[in-house]
Amino acid sequence: MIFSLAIYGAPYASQAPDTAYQFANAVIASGHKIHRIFFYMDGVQNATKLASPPQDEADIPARWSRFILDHQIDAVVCIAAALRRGVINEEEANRYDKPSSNLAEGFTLSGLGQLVEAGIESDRLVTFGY
Amino acid sequence: MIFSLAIYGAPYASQAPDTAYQFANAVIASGHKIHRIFFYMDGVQNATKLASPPQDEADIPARWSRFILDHQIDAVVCIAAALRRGVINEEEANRYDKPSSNLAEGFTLSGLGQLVEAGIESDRLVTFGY
Amino acid sequence: MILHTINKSPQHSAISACLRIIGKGSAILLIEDGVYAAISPSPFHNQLCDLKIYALEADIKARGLSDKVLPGIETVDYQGFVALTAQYDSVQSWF
Amino acid sequence: MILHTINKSPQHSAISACLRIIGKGSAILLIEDGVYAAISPSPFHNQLCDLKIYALEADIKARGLSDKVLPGIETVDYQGFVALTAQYDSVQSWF
Amino acid sequence: MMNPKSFLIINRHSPYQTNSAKEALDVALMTAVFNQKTSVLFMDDGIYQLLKKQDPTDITQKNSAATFPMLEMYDVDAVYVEQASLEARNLNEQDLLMPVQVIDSESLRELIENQTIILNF
Amino acid sequence: MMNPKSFLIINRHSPYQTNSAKEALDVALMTAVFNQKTSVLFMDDGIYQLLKKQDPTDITQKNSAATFPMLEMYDVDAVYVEQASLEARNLNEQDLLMPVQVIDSESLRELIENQTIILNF
Repeated sequence: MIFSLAIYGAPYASQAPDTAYQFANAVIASGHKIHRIFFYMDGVQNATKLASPPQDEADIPARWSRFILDHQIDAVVCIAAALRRGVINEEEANRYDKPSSNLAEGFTLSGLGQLVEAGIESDRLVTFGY
Repeated sequence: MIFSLAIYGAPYASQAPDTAYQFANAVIASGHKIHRIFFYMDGVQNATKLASPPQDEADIPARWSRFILDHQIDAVVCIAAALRRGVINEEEANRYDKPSSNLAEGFTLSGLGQLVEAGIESDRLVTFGY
Repeated sequence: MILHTINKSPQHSAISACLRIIGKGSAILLIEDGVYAAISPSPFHNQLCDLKIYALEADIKARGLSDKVLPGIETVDYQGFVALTAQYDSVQSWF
Repeated sequence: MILHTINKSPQHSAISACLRIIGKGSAILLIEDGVYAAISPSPFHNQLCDLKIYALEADIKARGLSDKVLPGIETVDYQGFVALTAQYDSVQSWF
Repeated sequence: MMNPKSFLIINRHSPYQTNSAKEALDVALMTAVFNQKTSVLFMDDGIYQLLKKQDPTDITQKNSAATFPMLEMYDVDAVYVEQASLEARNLNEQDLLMPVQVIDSESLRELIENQTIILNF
Repeated sequence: MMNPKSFLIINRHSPYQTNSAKEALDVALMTAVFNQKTSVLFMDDGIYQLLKKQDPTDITQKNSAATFPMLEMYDVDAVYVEQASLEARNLNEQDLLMPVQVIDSESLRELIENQTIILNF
């Protein structure tokens, strides 16, 4: 089966990033495919490369980056939600005249249409709410 | 009277950043002093300089920066909460080997002791919860 | 005597928690989504007569509640909010 | 037939909202703080017999509830979660 | 593209406290842009999004009701309001800023079972 | 420094779903480090922080109970649990992982009026 995931919660504000990560791994382990993981609302904070949690806590953004690269997942961060909340790549940093960027490796900024398309093209769209 | 403010909510996830900002202005307008504004928990997201909200929405972090500089406010972002959530200055970027930083002008990263000290030294500590 | 702020709608546990422990002579200021309690007779039903209840005007107006605020609830602006925090001995926030 | 996930404790409105609209033959999977409903007799009181209710094992164990889960609630691991989402026609998340 | 799916966007949260109301509506409009069959349901505190006379200028936010006319423009199929949520808040249809279909729990149960994709906010 | 103030840290939220439990406890310990008179109260879903046998390894989090022994080490004055919250959750003192003072609403009202600073989490 083809799955897509939507994640609305930020690390530390919500358990959604933990649960979705375990679920995504279980999807792969069960032999299904992941069409897309879509990060929306405060979920865009999963995609920062500037987090440095204590060594005895999970590094949630880094863990996503590895998962996305290892399994070649299409990981889309809603660009409108991300711009509002300060998660940007170099291109947007240039466009908005910002001195730096913070989008972690593996994530792509794109439009909300990618969430709807994921709903249309997947057998299951599973939401992990804040 | 001497006031301190504690802010726990992130822009868009909570109205705390709006209410606290209006309250801080009213404190000044009422002739009181602000000893410190302390950003804790998800409230650390108020201090990013990378947010680019749409033109018809308030730019909450930029608005704080101006307020802090205009009124010479001690604006402290809890360093432990901020490191976890990816809000860092250049010094921490170097220490943790991160490629960039995102702390906006006017904000200082410091320890949780600054919240307790604010409670001890101020006549009123007002919390704006998430 | 304490000023208690509440920023969540009556659907959440913040209001009932505050009402369980609030002492005589203390007051409540409804802010943000807390102002929805200002149009709903239930949460303060038994306590309205004993308690002083305020609501933040900007939040009342934002949410379209100006015509619906229950009698006995006084609205204040942000400077009124500051004055209340100064008037009471301390402020406790329920969220 | 829908699999409904609930991630909030019974103190929140998510569970009662879900119970108001859930149809026969659909099921509930308690995840995250939703698992606190698995030890509390009240929320499912009238519906336990009609509804299939699952709870996520990792969240039950994390919260110290392993010995307290009510009879009739089946625990599943993350792969069981995936299997349930495949088994039902769609998944709806309450939060 | 395949046959259109039916999307139901459920709004259970109040406006202004969080950005949920605005970001939910953006999803509803986007499903309509993709020519899907879209409907929107308000329940619990989501009802508050529909109240008349909202004016959030003093809290420096945009009116959450400002994009509602877009729902019609984009041919959104139906706007529902759960009757139980309305009653629990001491409100009625006259308090709402646009015409909606007030729906009881029984009909709601049927409506929900017939959607391909339900997105909660 | 002035005379010590009395701090009451109130925990109303569950562990794990958010970081509130950990960050509240950090504040409690910090007030103790500053030699203030500190007490901690658990009410509503905050009660769940005190349940025995928590093991969050499978959700890759730290045990929220791990720092509780620090409360004693730092001379935190008292740990209270609201009776009404305990009862509402069908729990009793035997379910909790450390000795606490179960307190009724009447005594709680008195306790709260006598604090200089109350911090809710």
